[in-house]
Amino acid sequence: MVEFFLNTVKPHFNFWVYVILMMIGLWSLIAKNNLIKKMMGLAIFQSAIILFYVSIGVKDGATIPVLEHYGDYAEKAVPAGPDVSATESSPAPAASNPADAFANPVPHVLMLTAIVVGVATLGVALALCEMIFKEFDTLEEDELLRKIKALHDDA
Amino acid sequence: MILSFDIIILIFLIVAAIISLNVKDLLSSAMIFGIYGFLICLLWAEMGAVDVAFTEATVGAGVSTVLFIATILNTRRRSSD
Amino acid sequence: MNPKIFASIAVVITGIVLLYGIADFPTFGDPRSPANSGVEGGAPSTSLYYINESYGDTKVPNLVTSVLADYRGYDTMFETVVVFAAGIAIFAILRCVGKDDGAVISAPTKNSIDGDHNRIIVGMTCRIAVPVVQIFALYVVAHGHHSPGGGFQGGVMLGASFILIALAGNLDDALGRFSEKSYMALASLGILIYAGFGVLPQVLGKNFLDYGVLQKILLTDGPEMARSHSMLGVEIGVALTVMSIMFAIFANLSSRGTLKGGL
Amino acid sequence: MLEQLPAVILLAPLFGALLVGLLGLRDRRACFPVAFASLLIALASAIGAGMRAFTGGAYDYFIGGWEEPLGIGIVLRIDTLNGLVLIAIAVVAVLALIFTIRPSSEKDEGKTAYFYILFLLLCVGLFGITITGDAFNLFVLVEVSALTSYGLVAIGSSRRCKMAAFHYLLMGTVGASFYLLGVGYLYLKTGSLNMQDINTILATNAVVSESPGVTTAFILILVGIWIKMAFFPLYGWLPNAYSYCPSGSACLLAPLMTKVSVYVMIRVMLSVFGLEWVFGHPGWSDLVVWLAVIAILAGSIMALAQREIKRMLCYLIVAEIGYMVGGAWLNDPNLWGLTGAFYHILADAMMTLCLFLTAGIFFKYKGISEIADLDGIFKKMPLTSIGFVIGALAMIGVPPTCGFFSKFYLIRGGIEGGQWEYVAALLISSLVNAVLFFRIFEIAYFGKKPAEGHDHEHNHEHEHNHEHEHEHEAPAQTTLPAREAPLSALIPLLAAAALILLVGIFNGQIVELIRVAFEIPSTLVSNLR
Repeated sequence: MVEFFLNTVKPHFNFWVYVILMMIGLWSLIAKNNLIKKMMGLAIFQSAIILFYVSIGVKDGATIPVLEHYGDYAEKAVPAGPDVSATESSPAPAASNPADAFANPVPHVLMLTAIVVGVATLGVALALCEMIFKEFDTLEEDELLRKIKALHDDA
Repeated sequence: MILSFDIIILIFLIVAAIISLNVKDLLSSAMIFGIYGFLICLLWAEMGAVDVAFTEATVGAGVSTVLFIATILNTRRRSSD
Repeated sequence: MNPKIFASIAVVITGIVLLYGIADFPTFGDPRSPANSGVEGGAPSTSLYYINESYGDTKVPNLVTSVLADYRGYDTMFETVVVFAAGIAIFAILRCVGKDDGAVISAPTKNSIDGDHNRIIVGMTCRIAVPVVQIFALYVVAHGHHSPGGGFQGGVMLGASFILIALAGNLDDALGRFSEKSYMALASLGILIYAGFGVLPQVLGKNFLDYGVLQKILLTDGPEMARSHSMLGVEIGVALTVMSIMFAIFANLSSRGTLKGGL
Repeated sequence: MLEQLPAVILLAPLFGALLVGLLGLRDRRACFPVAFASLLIALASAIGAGMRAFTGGAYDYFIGGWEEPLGIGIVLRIDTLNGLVLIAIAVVAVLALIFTIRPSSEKDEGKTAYFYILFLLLCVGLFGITITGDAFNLFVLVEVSALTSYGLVAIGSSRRCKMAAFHYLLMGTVGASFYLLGVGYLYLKTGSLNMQDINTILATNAVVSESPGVTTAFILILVGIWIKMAFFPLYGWLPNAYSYCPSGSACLLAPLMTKVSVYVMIRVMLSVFGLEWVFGHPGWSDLVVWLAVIAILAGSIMALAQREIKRMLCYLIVAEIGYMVGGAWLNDPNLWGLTGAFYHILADAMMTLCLFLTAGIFFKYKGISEIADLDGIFKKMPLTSIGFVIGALAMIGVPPTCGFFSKFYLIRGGIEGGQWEYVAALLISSLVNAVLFFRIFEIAYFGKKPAEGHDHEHNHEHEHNHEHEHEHEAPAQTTLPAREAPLSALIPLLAAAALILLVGIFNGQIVELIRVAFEIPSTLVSNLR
């Protein structure tokens, strides 16, 4: 058990947690009865995906992707450009690759977008919840389906 | 990135997620969801994604929670699950 | 079928598929992983390119800002459009002009514990806090080049300051400062600014969002500074849209689309 | 200036939407002209951009001028395939827009402007999805189109459309999230987001292309797109969302949303993973074709059971999606299945537009939503009926229409690929469509048998009107004298009918254009076998 944890889970701990969070979100998305609870499940589901992406970009011992936080790297980096791409293709990369000092910025950029998309979706969903409550006076899915079915039978 | 810090926050995250989904009072649930948002914001900061952390703090923990509360106050506070 | 059983089945299947994919992931935090330094056979790693070259290209030390607003500016423009579309969708769903649905919507009675004294304290605190929040938000927008922050974060904070007014006082106060007409106009204006910075280079004969050519208009020394300044302009556009829409979403949700009373 | 056209396609409706936001809220009469003008510009530039690809081959448009190294910026890629889809989207959008020219609602003034803004932004999203060459950018644009379509479904004031929109939102968000996750897995394994770059890596680097992570990525992306397009087990949201939303929205959503998702699936199979990789996994093709067979049969059978016109058409869409997914996965040596599936995207967009326009006209001007009430409509509305008959014949697959040719190519693919169950399902489904539509023709032409009882019918209509009291578009009185629909409804309908015939007659040229894009992969697949 401990060995399994150390060998399999620990090197990918973030990824395991993302799967767990995502499953919590997906389960409550399907199984919860209250529409607002469903939306919380959806929000957790989306944050799990963000956790996955951000975990991709992490580098051991790296700092945040803002150049000034690394002394005068910004000035040094420009001439060092061609050398870096040369070391990248070699089989044993030099430990002193200056790019290793910064986390990968790409997942961060992508996830900024995803977070904003998430909150936009949440807003639309909550607006729909309010309208559904106004029409049917409940937010429990089973009651809603019953009332809609009654509406259908009337027609 | 500090691995022990990372593991502790992630475990707290799972706990916060489960609690917020299982509290029957939706207002409390929304508040715990806010806690979840701040924990995840802490996690991003710890993983070096400061911009994501900043956005999460304003959007995820701030505005989302306010929107949830606005909706819950306009609908019903109790839920069946 | 019972949704709980169905949910469990769906969750187990998805979980197995996801864990199957995890098995051969690179170790967490490995700087040599494909995402962080590319793989053989493909183009050179974009991540390394951004870290090594973006300061030379744009003179913006915050890599996230330069990638967000310049290299992947097209994404960011549509992200702003997503926010705008969400706002419009919410208005379309909730907004009811002049139709007073008295039966359902009644101005919620104020809590009995929330007496006048508390309102004075909250109101005064708010009065002090809001300008500070707004100044900080503007700083976040403007300083996004050098530190974490940028249009989204600043825009959400500006929106939050108006939400704070609405929460502490009432919605009419906040709407008096930021009316429906002005938030619609500002939201459109924000995207117009962003898309405008994209179209101007087209007029000057380059591709969409190619800020470098704007040095002729912005009178900067070299295309790098033109890119840097254009990014600031773009961030301001994003901030305007996000601010207006965030406040508008709250205003509509809290008053069920009547824009009266509020919480 | 011509090389700027790919960006103009997106920018025209975007600026149109902003202009409607600024002007239309003050004066709703400004909405339609602005929207119409911007969509016409988009149509013209789509044709321009498409023609350039048809004559000169595929080309790239680098946003921001970031060309080197590949993938640092976002690239728009236009080839013959998306040239065709672009033109189809623009044509459908323009025709659907003309149909909305007379909003019958007198109340809720602001909603007209919101409707047009959402309409235009949806077009922006669909155009963007079609031409983007970046896997993550596709997600953002999918969300643009998704959020606007939730708004368009929920904008009606019928009681049930809100719940339908909520389910649509849940399913749509889960689908988009799965897609995003799949792109994340791909990014983790390849370090790239550019479709072309990913394709090169998967083709050249065997270590990456055979890893479980890439397989998982493909499964996640595929499941995400299937949810978006309402493929068989995941179709639950579609019938409610499309049948309870206002007719104006339905005419735009039904022909385009699912078809663009099918296009995305073909794009992912073709340009991201590559056909060689996809069909290199034994068993996948058979599995998906069987799923498609079930989708076709289930969709057809459920369509038979419906009483309402719109719901029947929705289940037919489910069956048509089965055609396209199955066709794309046939894996026949000459790729006739994939060709047929792609041709069917265009054909089905026109057919669905035509039929939903008819359903919209019947509902909007006659207050009819049930098949049984169509009673003698051919005499009352002869021109509408012509459009309806052409759409129905195309759906059945009668020769000069495009429906026949797409089925011809699909069946050819099925026979050459040896997937007989798919051929059988196609034929059964055509038969079911024939039964369905000839039943409607009979009611509409001869009227109902007197034995059915007039009382019952009147009762029915009465209740029916009562139910739709809350609808955004109040249906006209059912007792109106025999009167043809106005020109604003007839023009798009007859244009759609003409397009069905044109796409059918010029099928040879269109198929040639489609196969230009498949040329290289088709040799690879035939070598494999």
